Order: sequence, then structure tokens, then C-alpha cells
Amino acid sequence: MYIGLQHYLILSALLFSIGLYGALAKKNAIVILICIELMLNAVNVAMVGFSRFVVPAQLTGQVFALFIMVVAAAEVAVGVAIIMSLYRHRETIDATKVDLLKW
Amino acid sequence: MEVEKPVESRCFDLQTELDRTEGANTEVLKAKSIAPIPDPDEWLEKSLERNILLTTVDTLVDWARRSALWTVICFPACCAFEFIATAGPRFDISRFGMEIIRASPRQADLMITAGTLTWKMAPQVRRIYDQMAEPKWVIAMGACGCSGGIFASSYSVVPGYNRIVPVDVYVPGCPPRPEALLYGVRMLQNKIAREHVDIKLPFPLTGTKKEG
Amino acid sequence: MSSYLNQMLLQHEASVRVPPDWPGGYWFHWLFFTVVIIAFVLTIVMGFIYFERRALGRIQSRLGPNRTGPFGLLQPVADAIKVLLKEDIIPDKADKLVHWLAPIVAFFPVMLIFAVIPFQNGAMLVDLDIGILYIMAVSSVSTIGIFMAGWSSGNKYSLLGAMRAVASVVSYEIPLVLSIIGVILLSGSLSMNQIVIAQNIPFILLQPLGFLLFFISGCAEINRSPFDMLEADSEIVAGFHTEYSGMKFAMFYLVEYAEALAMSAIIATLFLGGWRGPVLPPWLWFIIKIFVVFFLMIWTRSTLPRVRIDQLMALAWKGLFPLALINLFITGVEVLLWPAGLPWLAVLINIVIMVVLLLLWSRFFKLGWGRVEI
Amino acid sequence: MKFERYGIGIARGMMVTFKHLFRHPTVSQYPEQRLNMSRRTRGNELIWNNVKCTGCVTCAKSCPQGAIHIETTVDPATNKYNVLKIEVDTGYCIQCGLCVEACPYEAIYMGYSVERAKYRRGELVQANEMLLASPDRPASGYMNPHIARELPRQTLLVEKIVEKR
Amino acid sequence: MTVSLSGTEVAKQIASQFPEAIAESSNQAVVVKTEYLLKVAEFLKNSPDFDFNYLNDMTAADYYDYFEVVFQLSSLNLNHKLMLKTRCYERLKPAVPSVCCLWRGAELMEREIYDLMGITFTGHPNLKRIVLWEGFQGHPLRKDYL
Amino acid sequence: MGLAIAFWILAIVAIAGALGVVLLKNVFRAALSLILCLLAVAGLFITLSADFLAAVQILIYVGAISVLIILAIMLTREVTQGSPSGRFRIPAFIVAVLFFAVVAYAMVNTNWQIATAPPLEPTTAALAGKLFGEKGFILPLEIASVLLLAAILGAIVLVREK
Amino acid sequence: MTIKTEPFVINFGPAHPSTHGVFRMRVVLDGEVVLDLEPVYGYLHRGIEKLAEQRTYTGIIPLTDRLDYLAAMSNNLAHCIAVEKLAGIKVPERAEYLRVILAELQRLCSHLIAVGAFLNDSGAFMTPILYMLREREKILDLFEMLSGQRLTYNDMRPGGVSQDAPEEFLPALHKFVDQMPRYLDEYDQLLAKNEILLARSKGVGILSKELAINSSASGPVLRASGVKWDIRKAEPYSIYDRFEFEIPTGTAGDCYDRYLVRMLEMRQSVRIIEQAMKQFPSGEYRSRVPKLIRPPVGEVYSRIEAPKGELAFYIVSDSSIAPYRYHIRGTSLINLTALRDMIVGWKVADLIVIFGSIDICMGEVDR
Repeated sequence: MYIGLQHYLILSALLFSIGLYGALAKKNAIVILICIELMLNAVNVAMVGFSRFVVPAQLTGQVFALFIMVVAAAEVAVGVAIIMSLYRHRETIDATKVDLLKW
Repeated sequence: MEVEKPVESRCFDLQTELDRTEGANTEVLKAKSIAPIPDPDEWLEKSLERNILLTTVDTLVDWARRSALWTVICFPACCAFEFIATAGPRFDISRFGMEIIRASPRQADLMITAGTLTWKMAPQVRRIYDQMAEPKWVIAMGACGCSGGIFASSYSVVPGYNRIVPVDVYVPGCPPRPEALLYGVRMLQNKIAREHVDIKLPFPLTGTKKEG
Repeated sequence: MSSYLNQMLLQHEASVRVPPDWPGGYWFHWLFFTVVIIAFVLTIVMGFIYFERRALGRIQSRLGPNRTGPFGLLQPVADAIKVLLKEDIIPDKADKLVHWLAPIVAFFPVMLIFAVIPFQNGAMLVDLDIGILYIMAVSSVSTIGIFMAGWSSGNKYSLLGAMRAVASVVSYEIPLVLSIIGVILLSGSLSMNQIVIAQNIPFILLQPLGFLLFFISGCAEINRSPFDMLEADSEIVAGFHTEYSGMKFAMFYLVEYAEALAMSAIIATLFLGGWRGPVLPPWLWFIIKIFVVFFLMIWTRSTLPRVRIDQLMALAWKGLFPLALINLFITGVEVLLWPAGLPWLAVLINIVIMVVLLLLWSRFFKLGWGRVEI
Repeated sequence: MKFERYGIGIARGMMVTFKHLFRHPTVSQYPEQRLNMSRRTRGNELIWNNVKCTGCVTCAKSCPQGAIHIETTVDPATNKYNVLKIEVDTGYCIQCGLCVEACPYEAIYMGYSVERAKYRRGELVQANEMLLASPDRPASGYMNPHIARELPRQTLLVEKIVEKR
Repeated sequence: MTVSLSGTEVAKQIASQFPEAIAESSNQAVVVKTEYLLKVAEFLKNSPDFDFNYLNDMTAADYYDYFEVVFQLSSLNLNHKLMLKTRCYERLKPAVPSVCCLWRGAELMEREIYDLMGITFTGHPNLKRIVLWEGFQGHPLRKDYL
Repeated sequence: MGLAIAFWILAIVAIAGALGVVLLKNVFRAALSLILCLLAVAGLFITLSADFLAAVQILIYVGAISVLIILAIMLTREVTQGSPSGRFRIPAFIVAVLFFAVVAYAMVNTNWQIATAPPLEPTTAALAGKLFGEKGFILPLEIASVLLLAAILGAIVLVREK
Repeated sequence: MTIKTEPFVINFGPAHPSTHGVFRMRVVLDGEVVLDLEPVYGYLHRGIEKLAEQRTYTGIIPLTDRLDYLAAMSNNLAHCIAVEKLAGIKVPERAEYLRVILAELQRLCSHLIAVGAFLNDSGAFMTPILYMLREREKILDLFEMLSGQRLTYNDMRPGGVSQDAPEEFLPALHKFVDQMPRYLDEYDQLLAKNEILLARSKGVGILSKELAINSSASGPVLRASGVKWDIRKAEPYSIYDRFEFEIPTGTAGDCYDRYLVRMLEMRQSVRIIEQAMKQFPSGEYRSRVPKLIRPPVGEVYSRIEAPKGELAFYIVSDSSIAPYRYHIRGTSLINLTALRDMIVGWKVADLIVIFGSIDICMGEVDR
């Protein structure tokens, strides 16, 4: 059975959708962060898939994936910092309760 | 980096609820343990027939168990320092592979009850004993461990550890010299050497539940 | 399309390079080394346990185990049998599934590390091009296991130990990786075997500062004393494995020493010239070097008090991290200066640089005075 | 410029532990090598001399524990006490030696042996004949200099370990 | 050498400040009335002649018809010491003012006396049983405890 | 054939992990489930002959990001509360399904230009050339590093004691 | 950076590796920082004061052995001095010297354990305490030679010591005194200047001078806070006025000072023993004292400088063979008064170090 680009793309889309659902539906800020990580990861799969199947000799997609990882790391650092800060001031990390735009 | 300043308010002030429940536990245990728990000594009579029936597995496992007795930390009083001296450079209990003193009862095999046991401490000792994983042994070290010793007539002292936990070997002395303790340990090793191993499951996947 | 698949598969298999002088095929190689690695790890771990207890005994002016078997050599065996046959307790408060999974999660990555460690020229499970990166990646996974153990036990001491583990591992990964980069610059390859081959001068001489940093952060990474925060006996009982008994505890015990073995092996490979050495067969050299490194660990363990968790973090961020960066920079400059390989002169220069840097750092950051870290 | 920085303190400490690697360990391997205990060792038992004992019960009175039980009858012929039963619980005795000190007739001694561990609590209680001296139960020289003189000289760690530096 | 202050001499000086405070005085000790205890203690601690900045010990004894609380005071600067006593004639609910506010060291000693002798110290920050468990019947150091 | 088996196993594990993230009530377990998913994705990278990327994936995602997230979970102690779904559960579900449908439709019906050239292996040196070499991504790389620096600074500022 | 987290309660002890017995601390932690602490005593309360009321003055001596079981000789000495004061018993010269030697040896012994346990608590894996145990064994040998026991000596009696020193005692003591300073040097070399130890203990757990005095701390804890107060100098009991020695004091009152004061005190003890050995007279070792002492009606508060601080006995006699009231000033207990002030605000790891630096003995805390 042949595994081609479309397999990877569908998988990527599926992961992305799951992440999207989680990011939209969950109340816990950390879980939202986790779901965003999941979405970024899904994109990575697609990137590497493209790189492998469309331009196998150039690795452009892998470079993009690397950049995405950098972005993810930065995002997690800031995200966790925000959650910490939020928790310190509001004693909650329920995203739905943080709608006053101030703390 | 600044360490947080000491808080002004005390979190514990006059919080006696915890004390009361613990005191009640003590009273319950005190009421329960009037008579000593009989010594686990049935094996002494059976020893002869056992010797013939010892299987290879028994020998191997008993050898392993008696060569690696890890002690749990339960050192209330004076005898603790004779135990430490035993572990120290002159008597060196590590020759028997016993120098690993596990602070966590779950990983220990042997409880050396070094010191006077008071009723206030008794529930804790019982709990340590309960938390130890099978197989487990107890050496009552010193006069206080055997009978309460010099403090036996006191209002707050348990007359002997065998009221609280079953004791395998009694080592008299106040405190016993390291030689005496080592002798007791070797007696316990002899006892373990004659034990019949009862392995229920080689790979206990579920495990038994114990009170956390 | 099927031709494409065949092509790809062929390429994939070719990519996992079988050493040229190795008899037998790919699968035989695979199987043989899997068995060898498992046996090696288990035996050496037992040897480590025995060696540590005896060496500690001698350092502490006593004897150590000498009753069980000849010279007490069977002591670890007895320990192992005993621990494996002990009752297995799962506390009521525990998260059962995670509690059960934790030792496995902690155990496997450690075994995986040994896949890329060369015992001889080319004698390894797989000579990955990204060998050292792979080691770093895999070894970071076992932290998860430790954390799972601490969290799932439902015991506060375990939790404290787990928190400490995570905090320290997050900080120490950075100097660990940074101090390796100097080695990689010198050898020009990520593959462990290539690194060994490149060591005409052992890298401990060319990278003395790198070695020091790697040793310290390695000790912290695998929680050897003086950085054994997460199972600090005198503070938090047994740390993350307080609630473990029986076989699972044995696994953690194994992991602890297997990590030490892995770290010793990595240090021996990266800095001490791996299997290279005169007269003796290469694998013996390798094992000797491992034991030398492990003796260093025992030695520090027996002497030094434990540092506090905030001092540990401060050491990582204020001491090791900048030093690792400087080391990287200096190594880069040296590689540019001598593109054909570093001469012996560089050894002297590097040692001088290390001493100067250490003195400077000790002056910048006052040791002592509790609240002022490092 | 203080020299306790720069890791020199650590290095010095490491040297001390390293030196110990090559020193002779202090251990006496117990079951095979035994230390000579002090001549005045108060071992974990009491030795009773039924010849010298007059049954005056001074020992039982002076015992802070009350660990010695003596039952006596009066022999009408000689008008002396006759010891019917003397019982000592070794698990209760704390080896303070006050009974030995108090005995006016030197009829009770501390034992010299310490290896008296038992599997059963009941076996720790010794009575009458079990208390007599025998080769297995040598008496110690506590408060009895004449016995002490015959006992072996005590092994001293001070004499065993002399390291030159 | 620590000078042991004569009780009668000290009693005179105390009497000049608080005329009714002294119940009894001997060469060894000064016995003050319970209600004046805090004042006298404060005077002894703060007056430059005495400067009793160090509370050595504090204990109580049961004499059947009264409890005696004994303070051992000393001055680290002047190197003298004094035995101060107070008596408490109540048997069922004996109470003595706490000197914790003057000497922190009294905190545990008072708790211990409360536990073993059953004397309540009014004004103690955390008066509860110290060595025995909650729910223990009686106070063991009283003479009527068997 | 081996590749196909590997792909299916890894894909199923990845999806299971992802589902675990959104379905598990216990936040800690959700994070563990994320780790599982990430590991599976790293495996997928290997099947795509991106070995360097796989190692980096494990190093960064599993070794750093997940641990950081777990640390956050621990520090906020929201484990017991679980991860309840908000009011938008059903709309979110619809959105996600719609998104998946549209994207999948697009993916299946697009004619991708599949190259038949063999993939580059090992990728490490090639990636380095791509990043730092001529006509490479050196400028984006610099920007990314600045971004990282900014993120670190931002994080420190955010959680600093006032 | 402190992340605000929910504080949680954790129990240290009673069976914890570094609580020196069965001490228990309920600690409120915020992450790693100690927010509050409540010591729970009494897990070794054996009612010694009550038991003593039913025993003769000689019969109490075994009880005092088990008070501070790390310094049984000092306890014996304190008890005997108290009884001698109460009953007006004279002690012969030789016994006085022997007592001083024993008390100082006991101080060495106790400080060795204190320092070793402190270093062990700070995480030096067993090594220092095992070295110190080796030295302690040498002292125990001497004690054993004299009294026949290793830990609970029951050696002193009102009016002297129970037995005279055997002839091999002085040569052995001589050897020990010769060796000891070199070993002390070695311990200094081992860890005193160790950077990690400095970082762990300097400035940690500061007990200010005022608080130390006010909370009745005594012994090395008081002296480390900078108070030059030693009962051996302030109120020389026995024959301490005949010896030359110094009182080492600290400056900051932190853990490191407490450690250092103990190390220095050991050297002073060796000095005292050397002097006492030179002056060691011959003669009676025990004055004639009736077997059952019946002191006259009265009370006495007699204190000595035990290794852990001021050890005092308050004895009320009603002229019977047993004391009417027998009170022990538990040095360790009173040194613990300021424990909370010293620990709160520090980290868990510091908690252990600070607690270890106070050097308590549970037998004396709970009695």
C-alpha cells in the first residue's frame, strides 16, 4: 500500500482540526495552550510532507518546520508566563473568566 | 532573587483539630493493644522437616532476601546511636549489604526499632510497619524495644514493641552493643534462611492496595 | 508508483549503515546489538552498584558489602532478586495508570541512548548521523517518567521531588547541549563514532572547560550528588519514588544507575577518546574509561554537600550557561584559526583560558551568603 | 583575596576523601574478628553466685527497675535465707550495674557476653540455674577488680589507627 | 562567678516599687503574689540594677495545697541570678499570668507546665498540650496523678 | 511495506494522542497525551526521512515544551478541576468538522506535483546549508532568534515580582 | 521570581531521616518556601520527671543517662553536682579531675555527632558523619574502659565516680589527645571551607543576639549569636576555674557560625583535657556517702554547661530517699523556642540545615 503525500496531509488536517476544536472549546488556559501546540505540530507534519514529496532535494519545508518549532517554543514561553501571571493575580486559569482585559 | 518575607500571621495558631484526631487515634490504639502480639515463632518447631523440603528457589530467594536487608528509618531514641555506630566505620553493617537505609518504608524490609516507643509515637510506628511491603521483619532492639525497659512503668510508654507490631528477634541490652545488634541481625538472617517462599505472581501487575 | 516505493525502501535500508567489516546481515546486526546492549547495561549497572558501594565504603573508612558472594560481588544480584520479589504496592491515592506507566517511561529512553554509543570502531547498534543530538533528545524524555512518578504517587514528598526534577532538568539541558557544541565544532560531526575517530588529542585536553561544564551539568541532569535534589534523602525522604516498591522501584533504581552509566559513557566517548587507547582491546578501554568517569561521580558524591534548588538553578543560569557560551565562542575562534585541526599548543591555551574564566566567575559571583546565589 | 573561593575548598575536601581510599579501614569484621570488650563490660545478663548469695535481696531493692525477683525462705536450722527463686528479665534489665554495686557479698555480677538475642520474648527471662556462671556465661569485671584482671585487655581504636601525616 | 542574689534583699527593692507584691522571701528565693507577677517580672527585667534578661528555667511543683511556679532568672551582663516564685492556691483551675511577653524562652516551658502540671498561663500565645497527646486524662506531674 | 505499517501505526497513535488531549478530563493526563502525540509525530518525521527534524522535535517539544507545560500545570494546581469544555463546545465541534471537511476536500482534489527525486539523506548538513548558506534563510533565522529573545524577555517581564 | 502557588501542608517526621529522632514539624510550604512551621513535640516523652520522683538519688542516674543520650556523662555530672549541692557532699580531688575529663570527652563526643549530623543533613553523603563516628568510637572506648558501657554509662555517683580509672586509661587518653587535633584539622580541611557548604549555611537561619538571649537559647546556639556566655566561666562548677580555655563565639548567628563554634569548642575541650591530664592527682575516687542519700529539706537549682547548652536540675527534697520534685531544664527543648523564627521564609532544604545546626537530642527535648 502506497503512502503518499495525501495521507500525510489528511493526517495533518485531522490533527489540526482536533487542535482547533480543543482550542475553541476548552476553558482551561493551559489546555488551550496545549491545543495550540497540537495545531502547530499538525502544520509541521504538512510542511515536512510537502518537503519530502514535492521538493525532496531542497528541504525548504523542513526549514519552515524548524522555524515553526522556534515559534512554538517562544509561544509556549510567553503563554506559560501569561498563565502564571494570570494565576497569580486572578487565582484562576479559566480562560472564560479572563474577559475583562485587565487584572 | 529575594526569599519571601516571613508571613506575619501564623497558619497554625491554636489549630487543635488535627491534634485531637491524632490524640483519638492514639487512644484507640492504646485501648486495642493491651496484650502483646504473639511472636511469629512457629517456624522454630517446624525447622527440621523444612530443611529437607527446601527447594532451590527457596534457597535462592532466601539468600537474596537475607543478604539485602534494607532498614527503614524508625529510630526514636538512644538505641538509634548504637545502630548508627553499627553502621559506622568500626562495625560496618554494610558488610552484610545493609547500609542502605531507606527513608521510605515502601522499599524497606527490616524495621529495627531502636528506642523507646511512646503511645504518641505508636500509631506512626504501626503505620510505618503497615506501609512496608511484604516480606518484612522487625528486630526489637534494646530493653525499651523488648519490654519498655527503664521506662516501662511510665504513663506514656508502650511496654515493648510487641504490643504494636509482631517482633521477630529480641535483642536485649540498654542499648545493645553493636556486636549484640549484629548478632541479632544474623539470627534474623538464619530465620529468613529457613523461610518458605510463597511467590504468588512473578509479575504483580495490579498489586495490592495499601492505605496511602 | 510501486517502483517508487521500492526505491524508497532500498534507500531507507541503505541509510542505516552497517559497518563494513561486520559479518551477517542487517537483522543479525540489529538483534546482536540489542542483546549486547541490554546485557551490557544490566551487567555494568550491577557493577556500578557494587563499585559504588565498595568505593564509598573505602572512602568512608569502612569496607562495604563483602559477604554476599566472593568479595561481595553478588550483592547487586541479591538486591535485584530481593527487590523484584517484594510486594508491589499501589497507594490508594495514586493515579493508577500513570503510576504504572511511569517506571517504563523513565526506563526506555535510557536504554535507547546506548543505541548510538560505539563500543569499538563501528560497533554500535546504529551509527546515526545525528548521534549526539539523538542522545540529547532521547535522554530528555526520561524526565517525563520521573515527573509522572512524582505526580501520580499522590504523596507530597514525591511531588516536591518531581517539581525539583523538572525545574533542574529544564535548566540543565541548556548548558549540557551548549558544552557539547564545542566538541562538535572540533570533530565536525554529530556521529558518536566520528567524534571518537576525530580525537587524536582527547577532547578533555582541548575542551577542559567544556568537560567541566558537561560533567557538572551531566551530574545535575542525572541527579547525582551534589545535585541529587529530587531524591534528597535528608530532605524529601526518597523524592519521586517514595511510593514505589517492588519491581517498579527496581526499575527506578536501574534507571538511576543506567543514567549514570549513560552519562559516563557519553563523557568517555566525547571527551576521553571513547574506545581509543593503546595495547588493550578497544571495548575494554571503553569500559575502563566509563568506570573512571563513574569513580569521579562517586568521589564528588562522597565529598560534597548538596546544593539547594535555587542555588542549583542559579548555577545553571548564571554560571554554566554564560561559561558554555564563552567556551563555544572560543572554540569557534580556535577552529577558524587552525582549520586543519587543533595543535597541542591549543591544549595549553585552553587550560589557561579555563582557569582564568573560573577565577573570574568566582570573583563575579560570591559564593556563600545564602541569599545571594553563586 | 580569600582562598575559600575558586573551588579550592572543594578541591581540598576532595583530597581528604581521596586520601581515605588508601587508608586502612577501621572495620572489625564482627562474627570472625571480635573486639575485646572492656574488662568492665556490662553484658546483657546477670551472673548469680548461688554459693555466696545469702538471699538478702539488696540487689532487688537497689534495682531502679525492679527487674530482679527473689523469693526466699528462712532455713530454721542455720537461721539463714534460702533462695527459692531468683528471676531476671534480661529484656527488662537495663544493665545499669547498680545491683552489682550494691551487693554486699559479691554474689551477683554483670555478664561479659552480649550475644543474647532471642526469637521469643519469653526466653529472655532467666531464672535460678540459668543465672549461674558457666563457660558460656563468663562474668565481667564490673565492680570486681579481681575478675577484671583476668579478662583480656580491651582493644582500643586509638592504638589501632595511627596515621602519619 | 555568678552571684546568687539574696531573696530578702531583692524583696526589699521590689517592695519599694510594689509594696504589696511580696508574699514571702527567704535567702534563696522571692515569692511574689500571682497578681503582681507580671509587674515584678517586668521590673526585674528592665531595672538596670537587676537586668534579668535571661530566663534560665521555669518550672512548677505541686505541694498539695498550692502550686508553686519557680522562675530562675539570671543576668548575662551583671552575672547574677535569682530564684523567683509565685504560688497558686487554686487546685481545680490554677492560673498564672504568662511571662512570654517578657521572655520568649518561657513559651515552651509554660506549655510544658500546662501539659504536665495543669497550670493555665493566661496570655500565652499558643497554650496547648506539648508532650502528651490531646485527650490524655490528667496531668502526670501532679502528686495526685497515679 | 514497512513504511506503510509504520505510517499507519504512528498516525493512529498521533490521532489517539490528539484525541486524548481534548477528551481527557485530567489536565496532567492531557499533557501526557500530548507528549504521546508529539512522539508519534517525531516518528512520522522519520518516515519522511527528516531525521534531524525528528530529533529536534523530541528535544524541543518533548524535552522542553511539554516539561514547561507540565510545570505550569503543577504550579497552577488546576489538575483536580480538570479541563471542562466551555459554552462553545458544539459550535467548536461544528467549526472543526467543517474545517476538516473543507481542507480534506481541497487536499484530495488538488493535483500535487509529486517529485520523484530521492530524498536527501542525511539531512543535517543540507539543512545547515539551507539555513546558513548562500541564498539560505539566514535573515529569517536571525529574525527567529530575535523573536526567541523577545519571547524570553517577555516571559521574564510577565512573571517578575512587582 | 516567586510564582504564587497554593500553600500546602507537609509533615516532616516523626520518622524522617533528618529530624534527629522523632521530632515532627508541620510545615506549610509555598512551593519550596516555608511559610509557617509548627513543631510537634512529645513523640519521645517518657515521663522521666515523674519516674524520678519514685527513685532513689542513685537510682535516678540511669534515668539521666537517657536524657541526652549523646552526652550521658554530662547529664550524670549535672545530676551528681545537684545532689551534692543539696546534700552537702564533698567530692575528692581525683574524682573531680576524672569528672572534668569525662565531661570534656563527652562534649567532644556530642559535638562530633552534632557536626557530623549537620553536615549529613546538608547532604554530604554520610562521609563526614562516618569520619566523626570513628573519632567518637575512640572516645567511647575510653568510656567503656571506665564504665563498661558505650552509651549509657551510669558512671558518676554523688560524691565521686563509681569506679576508679584503670591504669591503662591515662595512656590511652594521652594517645587520643595527641591524635585528636590532627583529625580536627582534617575535618576542617574536609568541609569547613567548602564552597557549597558556605553557600548552604552562611547567612542561613540567623538567630539574632537579642532573640537568642530572650528565647533562653544556650550553649553553642547562644554563643554563635555572639554572646560570650559559658557557665564553665561564668559560674565555674567542679574545678573548671583551674583550667585555661577560651569561649569561642560567632558573629552572625547563622548555621555556619553554629557549626564553627562547635568545631572550635572541640579544640578547647582537647585543651582542657590536656591540662587536666597533667594535673591528674592520685587519691580517693569516691567519698564516703551513705547508700541511700537523704538530703535535708530544701531545693536546689544547679546548672552545668552540657554540650548542648545549659543543663540544669531543679530538685526539691523532702528529706526522703527520693526527690519530691525533680525538674530537668531540657536544653534542647529550650533551644528550639526560636526555631520558627529561624526557619520561616527559608526553603525546605534550609529547614533541614537550620534544624540540624541547632543540634537537639530528642531524649532531652521530650524527656
